[in-house]
Amino acid sequence: MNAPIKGSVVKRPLLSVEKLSIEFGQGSESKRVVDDLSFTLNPSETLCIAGESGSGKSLSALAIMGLLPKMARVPEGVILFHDEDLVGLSERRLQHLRGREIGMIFQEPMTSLNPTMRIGDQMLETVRRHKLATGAGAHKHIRDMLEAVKIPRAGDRVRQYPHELSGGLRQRVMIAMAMLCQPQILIADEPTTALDVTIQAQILDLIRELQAEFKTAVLMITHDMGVVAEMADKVVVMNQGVVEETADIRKIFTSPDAEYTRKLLAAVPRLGTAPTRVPQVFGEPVLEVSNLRVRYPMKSQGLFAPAREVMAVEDISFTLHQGETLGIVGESGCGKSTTGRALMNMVDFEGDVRVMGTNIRGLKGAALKKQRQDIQMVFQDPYAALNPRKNIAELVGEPLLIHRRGTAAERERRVAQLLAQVGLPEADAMTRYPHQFSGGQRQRICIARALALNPRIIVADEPVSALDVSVQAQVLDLLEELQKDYELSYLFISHDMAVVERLCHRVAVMYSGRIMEIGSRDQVLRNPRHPYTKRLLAAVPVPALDRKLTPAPLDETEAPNPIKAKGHVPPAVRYEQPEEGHFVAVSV
Amino acid sequence: MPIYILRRLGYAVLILLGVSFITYLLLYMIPADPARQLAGRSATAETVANIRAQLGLDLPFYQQYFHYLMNLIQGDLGRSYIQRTEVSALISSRLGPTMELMAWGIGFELLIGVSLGMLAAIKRNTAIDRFLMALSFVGVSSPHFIASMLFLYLFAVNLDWFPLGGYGEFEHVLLPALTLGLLGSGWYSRMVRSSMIEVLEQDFIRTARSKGLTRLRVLFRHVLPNAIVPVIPMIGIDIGIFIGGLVVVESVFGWPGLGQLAWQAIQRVDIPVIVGVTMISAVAIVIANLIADLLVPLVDPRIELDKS
Amino acid sequence: ADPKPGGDIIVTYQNDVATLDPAIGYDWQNWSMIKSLFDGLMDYKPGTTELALDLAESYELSDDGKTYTFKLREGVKFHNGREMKASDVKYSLERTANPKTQSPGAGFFSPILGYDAVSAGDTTELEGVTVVDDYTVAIELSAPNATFLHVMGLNFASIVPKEAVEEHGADFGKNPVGTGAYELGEWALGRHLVFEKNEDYYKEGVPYIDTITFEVGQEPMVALQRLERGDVDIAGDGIPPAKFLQFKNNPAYEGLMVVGDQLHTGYLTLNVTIPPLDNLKVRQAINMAINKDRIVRIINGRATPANQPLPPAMPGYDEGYEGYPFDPEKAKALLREAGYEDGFTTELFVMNTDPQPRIAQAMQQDLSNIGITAEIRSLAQANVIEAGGVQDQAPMVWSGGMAWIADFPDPANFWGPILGCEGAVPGGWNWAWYCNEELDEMGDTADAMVAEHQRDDRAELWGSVFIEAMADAPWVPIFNEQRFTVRSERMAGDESLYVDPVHVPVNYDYIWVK
Amino acid sequence: MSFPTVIRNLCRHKSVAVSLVLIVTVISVAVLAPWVAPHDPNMQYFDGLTMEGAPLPPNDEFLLGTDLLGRDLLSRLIYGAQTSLIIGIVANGIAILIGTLVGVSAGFIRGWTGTILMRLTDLMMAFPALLLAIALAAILQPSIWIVALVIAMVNWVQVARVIYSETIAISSREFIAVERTLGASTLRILFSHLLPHLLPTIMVWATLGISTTVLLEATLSFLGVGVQPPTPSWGNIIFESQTYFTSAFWLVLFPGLAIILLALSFNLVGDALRDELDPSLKGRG
Ligand SMILES: Nc1ncnc2c1ncn2[C@@H]1O[C@H](COP(=O)(O)OP(=O)(O)OP(=O)(O)O)[C@@H](O)[C@H]1O
Ligand SMILES: Nc1ncnc2c1ncn2[C@@H]1O[C@H](COP(=O)(O)OP(=O)(O)OP(=O)(O)O)[C@@H](O)[C@H]1O
Ligand SMILES: [Mg+2]
Ligand SMILES: [Mg+2]
Repeated sequence: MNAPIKGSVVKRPLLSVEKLSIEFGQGSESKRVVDDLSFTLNPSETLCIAGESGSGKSLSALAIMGLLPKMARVPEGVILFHDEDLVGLSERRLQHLRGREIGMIFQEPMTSLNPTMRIGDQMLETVRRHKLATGAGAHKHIRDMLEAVKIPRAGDRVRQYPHELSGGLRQRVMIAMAMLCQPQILIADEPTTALDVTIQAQILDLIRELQAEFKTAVLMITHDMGVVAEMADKVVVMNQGVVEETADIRKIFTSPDAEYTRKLLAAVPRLGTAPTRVPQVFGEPVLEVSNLRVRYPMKSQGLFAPAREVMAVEDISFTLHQGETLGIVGESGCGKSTTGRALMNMVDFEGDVRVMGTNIRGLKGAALKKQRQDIQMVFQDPYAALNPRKNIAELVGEPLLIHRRGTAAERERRVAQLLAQVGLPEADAMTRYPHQFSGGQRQRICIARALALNPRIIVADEPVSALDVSVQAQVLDLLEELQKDYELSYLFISHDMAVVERLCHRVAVMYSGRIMEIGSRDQVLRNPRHPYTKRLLAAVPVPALDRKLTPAPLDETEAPNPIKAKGHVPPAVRYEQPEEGHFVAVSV
Repeated sequence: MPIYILRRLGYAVLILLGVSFITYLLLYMIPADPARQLAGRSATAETVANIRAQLGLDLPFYQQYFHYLMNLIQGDLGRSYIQRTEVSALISSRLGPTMELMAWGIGFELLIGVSLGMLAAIKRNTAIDRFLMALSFVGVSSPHFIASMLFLYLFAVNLDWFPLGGYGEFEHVLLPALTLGLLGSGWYSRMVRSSMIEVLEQDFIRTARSKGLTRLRVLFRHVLPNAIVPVIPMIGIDIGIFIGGLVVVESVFGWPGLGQLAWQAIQRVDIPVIVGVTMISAVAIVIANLIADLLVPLVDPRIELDKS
Repeated sequence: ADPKPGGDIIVTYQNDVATLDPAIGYDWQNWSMIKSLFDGLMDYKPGTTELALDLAESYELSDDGKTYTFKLREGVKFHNGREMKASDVKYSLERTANPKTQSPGAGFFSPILGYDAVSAGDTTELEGVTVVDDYTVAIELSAPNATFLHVMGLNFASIVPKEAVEEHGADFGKNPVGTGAYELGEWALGRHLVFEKNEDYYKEGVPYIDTITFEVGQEPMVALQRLERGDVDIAGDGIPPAKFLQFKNNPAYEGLMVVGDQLHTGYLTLNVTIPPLDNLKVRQAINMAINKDRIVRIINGRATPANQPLPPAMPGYDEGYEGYPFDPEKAKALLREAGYEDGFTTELFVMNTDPQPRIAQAMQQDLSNIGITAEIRSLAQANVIEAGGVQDQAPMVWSGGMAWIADFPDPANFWGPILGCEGAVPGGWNWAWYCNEELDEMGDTADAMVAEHQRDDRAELWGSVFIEAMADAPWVPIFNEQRFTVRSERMAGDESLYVDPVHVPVNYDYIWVK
Repeated sequence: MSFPTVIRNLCRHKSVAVSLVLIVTVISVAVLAPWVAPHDPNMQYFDGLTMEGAPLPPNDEFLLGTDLLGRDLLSRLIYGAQTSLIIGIVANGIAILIGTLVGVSAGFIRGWTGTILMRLTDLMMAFPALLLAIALAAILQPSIWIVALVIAMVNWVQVARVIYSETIAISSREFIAVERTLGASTLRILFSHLLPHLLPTIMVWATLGISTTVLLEATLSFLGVGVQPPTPSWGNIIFESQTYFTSAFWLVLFPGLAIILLALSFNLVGDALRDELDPSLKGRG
C-alpha cells in the first residue's frame, strides 16, 4: 500500500484469526482438529483455504461464525473482527453480526436448508431480520438475488421446497441467501461443488462483483485449484489441522514452500492434459437405457388448477458396456441425478432400463435384490444418504450384511480395507458417526459403501466433488484400478471436466433433461459439436495464474421451462452422427 | 387431494358402521336387561316382558341392529330408555358445551405441552428439564378426579379466582379447561421435547442461526415446524383419550357436557344413548384423525398423502 | 316461627332428572319432584308415614271391603287452567295400567278389577273404575286389599290431564302438567330445571317458596362446598361419605345436617337354591358370622344394625326379636354340623360404588374367619341386578346401593317382590330365591284385613311372617340406613320435611325460607 | 458394548443409578411381598380405624397409615406392586410392541396393507374401550390377565397412530431410499434403520404409558374386569379412596408417588440407555 488512506494510521485487517485451535472431546480422549491457525483478511480481499479433506477447514469457518458444534471447544486463539473477539462473544452480539456482517455458505446444501420451509421464505427471513427491504421490495430483492445466481424462473422457485430442487439449485439458493445482505465477510465453504462450470464461472464472477462494489472480503474454502487460481489473493494451505503454508497466490503457484503444497499442485488434474486414447473395444453392454423419461408431479396450486409436472429427464437413451466409463456432464438441474436415481429404481420412470440384460422396471423381491448387487450408486449428497444413527463400520458393512457376504470378521476386514482404500485409515473412523466427519470424508464413506459389494456397475453422482485434489487423485486411481481388475463399468456424473477427461471413455452432455451430444471422450471434449458443449468447455477454470475467465456472454437463450402441464409431450429430438459413435442433437 | 379426502370420508362411514355394530353387539351381550332397568323393582314379570317387546328387545340381534341402522340413516337416534327423550335432543343440548370445553382443553394442552416441551429440549439435561419431566409424569399420573378437586379447592374455594363450577360465562370454562390442559400436556411436552432434540441437531438450524436470526425466531420458525410433525397426529389421538378425562372433569365442574350423559347412560344401560354418544365421539375422532393426516403434509412437504 | 311465603332456592343433584312423568318416574330423585308437580287421591301427612287425603275429599269402603268410593275436591285446577274431574282420575289410572305407557308401576294396580285385561292389552279400560259423577269415582278391587290406599298415594296414581298428555305424547315427562303445588317453569336439559309456585294451588298458603331451581350435573362434593358458601340451599345428594365426618364434626356446620330414618334395610341375600347355601345351618352360620357393628363403623355410623327384614319405622317391626347373635364360634360349630368344617368357596356380588365394595370386604373378612372364602364380584348396578335375577348366578348379593326402600310404608311392600314367591322368578328381585308358600299365604291373609280395626292385628301378622322367614335365614339383615340431608342456614321448616320418609328426599311443598 | 459396561456407564449419572435401584427394589419387593410386608395386606385391624371409622394417618404401628377398612397401607402397596407391575410393564409393554409393529408396517409399506391397518386403528380408536371392558367383565371371570389383555388390546392404538406418522416422515428421508438401493429387505429397513429413529417416541409412550395403564387398571377393575377386592393394586388403592383425599391424603399420596416414581425411573433409565446405545447424539451441536 503506497498511498495510505488519509486519516488511517495503520490499516487494520477486517478479520484476523490468531493461533486458533479447535478440539473435540475431554481430557485424554481429546482430539485436536485445528491447531494454531492464523491468518488475516482485508476488505475486498479473497483468502482461499485449500487443503486436505478433513483438515479442519469447515470447522475453522464455523468458529468464525460462532457456530461450532457444542462438543467442540476452542482452547486457545482469538478471532478479531474489527475490534471484537468473536470467540466467546455473546450470542446476542453474534446474532447481529451473522448474516449482516458475516455471511456463510455451507458445504452441504441439502441438509443445510430447512425442509419444511419454502426457499423464498427462508430468504425473506434474512431480509426482514436485517431490515433490508420490506413488502414487495423484499420479494423483489429475493428474486433479483436468485436471478443473480442464475436460477431460472426465480418467481416459481421461491415457492418450492428444498427437496424439490437439484443439488446445484440448492447450492445456489444457499449462495443467494448468504449474499442477500452484502456482508462484509463472506465465508464460502465449497460453494461451487455441485455446480457445472458455466454456472460456477458466473457465480465466481458474481462474488467478484460483490467484492468490488461492497469491499466484501471473501474467505473461500475450496479444493479446486482452478477456483483458487481464479479467485484468491492469498492462500492458506492446511493439512491435518495445521497450516502448511500461508502465502500470496503467486507464491503458491510459482514457488511453494511446503512439500504438501507441491504435492497438492502436482495432483491437480488439468483439462486437456490427458493422453489421447486409442479407441478401445469394450465387452457386453451391461446397461441399456432407452427412451427413459422421468417426471415429478408438482404440488397442485389449487383445487382446480391443472396438474403440472417437472420434466426432469426426457427421452434419453444410451448404453454402457462392460469395463467402460460413461461421463454425464451438464448444467445443474438438467436431470443427471434423476437419471441415476431412475437406474436405481428410486423414482418412477417410463422407458426401458436393462441391467445385465434384465429390465428393472417393476422388478420386485428377490429378483430386485439380486439386481442390486450388480448396480450401486454414490449419491450426490453424502450426508443425507447416510443413516445418522449408524456408525461407519455398520454403514459400510451394511451391503455385505444384506447380501450375506462372509462372516462378521471377514466383513470387518473388508470394511477396514475399503476405508483404507478411500483414504480413511484412521483407527477410530469405524466407530464414529456420520456427523463426526467432514464433508469430504462422508463422500468417501459413500464411495466405500458403493464399492463394498464389488458391483458390476457404479453410478457415481459427483463422487469426488468434495475431495481435495490429492485425495481425489487417490480415489480416481482406485476407481481405475478396480475397473482394470474387475471390468467395472461406471456412469460418472460430474461437472469437473478435467476429472471427466481423465476417467471417462465416453461422455454424454445433458441439457434440460435431454442428451445433447454423446460420443467418445476425445470426440466430445476435444471436438465438441453442440454449442452447449462448447460453452461448457469454455467455462472450465484453469489452475494457473493470470488466466482469469471472462464468463463468456454465452448464448443467453434461456433454458426451456421444465415445468409443463401433465401429459405434455415435447417434440422428439433428432440426432446427427458426424463421426462414428458421435451423436449430436439437432435443435428442432 | 380431494379424491383422498373423499376416500377417507368413505372409510369414515365404514368405520362408523363398524363402531355402531360392535357397540350394539357388546351392549347386546352385556348381561343387564334394559327392560328390567326400565320396569323398576316392583314390576311384575309381564310388565317387563311387555316393555321388552315394545322396545323390540325380544327380537334377534340382527333385527334389532337393522332397525337401529334404518332409523339412523333417517337421522333418528332413538329415544332414551331412561329419560324417554329423543337421544338427538339429549345430545344436541350437551354437544355445544362439550365441544367448547374440549376446544379450550386441547388448546391449553397444546399451549402448555408444546411450550414446556420446547423449554425442556432447550434446557436438555439441566435441572429445569428434569423438573419439567417430573411435572409431566405427575400430570399424566394424576387421576382426573383428585386433580380437578384440588384445583377447585385451591383456585375456586381458597383463592376465589374462579367460580365454583358452572357453565355459561367465559370464566367458567377456564378452570376445567386448564385442568384438562395441565393433566394432558405431559404427552405433548414429552413428544415435543424428544422431537425437538432431534431437530436441534440438524444442520439447517445452523444455517438459520448463520443468518443472524434471533433464538426465538429460530425456535419458532425453524425448530418448531419440524419438531411438531410427530405431534400433529397426537391431536387426533387425544380426542379419544380426552373424552375419558372429560367425563370426570365435567362432573366435578358441573359442566353440562356429553361426558355426564354418557356416564349415566352406561351405568343404567341406556342403550340408545350409549350408542348415540359413542357414534358422536367416533365421528369426532375420525374427523380429528383425518384433519391430522391432512395437516401433516402441509407442515412437512416431503410427506405425501397417499403414496402406495 | 311461622312459615313465611316467598324466596327462591337452589337445589343440586348430580344426575339429570330422568323424567317428570308420574306414570314413569321411579327414582328417589324425581320421586318428590313429581309429588310436588302432581297430586293423587291420597297422600301422607308431611314428614310422616301417616296416610292423608289429598285430591279425595273423602272415601268410603264398601262392606265387602272391595269397593272404594272417592269424593273429589271441587275446584282443583290443572296447571293449564282446566278443572280436575272424576274422568281424569279414570284416565290417569288407566294410562298407568296401559302397557303402552310402559309404566314401571303398572303392577301396583293389579288389585283393581279388570287390571289383567288391560295388562294383556285386550282393553284400555279398567273395569273396576267407574265415574259416578264429575266429583265421584268408584274403584272396585278383585279382592279386599289393605294396601290399596297406599297405592293411591303412589306417584303412579297421580292425576294427569288427558289433553296435555296427548299433546306432548312421549315428551309429557319433559312437559308435565298436573295439579301440584309447583309447576314446571323451565327445563334446560342437563343444566337446570325451575319449579314455579302454583298460585292456584288448592291448598291455601302452600307452597311457601316462589321458585326452586334444581341444578343438575353437580358433583356432590362440590355441591356441599357451594352450600357451605351459601350458594346452594339443599344438597340433594346429601353428604358424600368422604366428607361425612369432616362435616359432622365441624361446629361451623352444626344444625345444617338433618338426620332421619328411612324405610330401608340393607341385607345380604343367601341364595337358598345354590349349594351349600341351600343348607339352613350354613345360612344360619353366616348370619352369626357377620359383625354388623363393625360394618356400621366403617360407614361412619350412618346406620343402625338390623336383625330383621323390616325397618324399625315400619308397622309390624318386632322390637322383641333378637335375631342371630354375632357369634363366630357358634357359626363355626354350625358349619361343622353341616359338614363344612373346612369351609367352602362362594361368591359375593356387590355394586361397585363406594362404600359398597368396602362393606362387602368387611363381610368377606368375617366370613373368612369361619372358613368361608367369598370371592367378591364388584360390578355395575345393572349387572348385579341381572345376576341376582338368574337362579344359579349369584350365591350372595349385598344389596347396598340397590337396597329396598319401601314404595309405601306398609310391610306388604317389603315382602312380595323381595322375599315372596312372586319375586323368586327369573328377572325378579328376590335374590335369595326364597319361596315359602305358607308365609305367602299368611301375607295374603293379612292383606285381606282391610277394616280399620284390624290394623294392629294385620301389622302383627305381617311381623310374624318376617320373623318366621328369618328362621329360614334367607337374608342376613345388616343395617337400617339413615338419611342425611344438608340445607343452608336460611332454610326453615320442620326437620322432618327434609328427610320426609315418603316425599323422598325432601318435601318441597312445606319447607320455607327464613 | 458388553452388558456390564452398559450398566456401568448408565450408573455414571446419579439419578440413573438411583432409578435403577428403585426399579430393582420395586420388582424385588413385589416378588418378595410375603416376606417384606409388615402386615397382612387384607387384615382389617380393629384398631386400624378410629371409633368413628376414619382411617389412621401414618403412625408407628402402620408406617404409611391405614386405609378405609383399617388395613395397613404399606403392606397393601407392597402387595399391590405385583398387579401394577404386571400391568404397567407387561401389558403396557405388549401394547407398545403391537402399536409399534402396526404403526411401522402401515407407515412403511403403505398401499393397501397400510390403509387397512390404519383404518383398523381408526376403528379401534373410535371405539369405546370401556364398553368392551364392561362386556368382558360381565361375561368372563375377572382376572388380572383380562385387564392386561384389555389394556394391550386398547392401548396399542395410539402408539400405532403416532408411530405411523413418524414412520412416514422418516421414510421420506433420503437415507431410507438409499438403503433400498443397497438391496435391504423391508424388514431390515424397518428394524435396523427406522426403529432406532422411532425409539425416542416409543420411549415417551412406553414410560408415560406406565402411569396411565396402572391407573386404567383401576378403572377396569372397578368395572369388574380385573382384580377384585380385596386384592390391592396401586391404581385401585387410589380409586377406592380418591374422594377421601382431603380427609385422608395418605391414601392417594403414597400410591400416587409410587406410580410416578416408577414411571419416572423407567424414563430416566430409558433415556440414559438410549443415549448410551445411540451415541449419534454425542458430539452434536
Ligand atoms: N463432531 C465431531 N466429532 C469428532 N470429530 C469431528 C467432528 N466434526 C468434525 N470432526 C473431525 O474434524 C476434522 C475437520 O473437519 P472439517 O469438517 O473442518 O474438515 P474440512 O477441512 O472441512 O474437510 P472437507 O474438505 O472434507 O469438508 C475431520 O477430521 C473430522 O473428522
Ligand atoms: N422431488 C422433486 N420434485 C420436483 N422436482 C424435482 C424433484 N427432484 C428434482 N426435481 C427437479 O428435476 C430437475 C432435475 O433434477 P436433478 O436433481 O436430476 O438435476 P441434476 O442434473 O442432478 O442437477 P445438479 O447438478 O444441480 O445436481 C430439476 O429441475 C429439479 O428441480
Ligand atoms: Mg468441510
Ligand atoms: Mg444432481
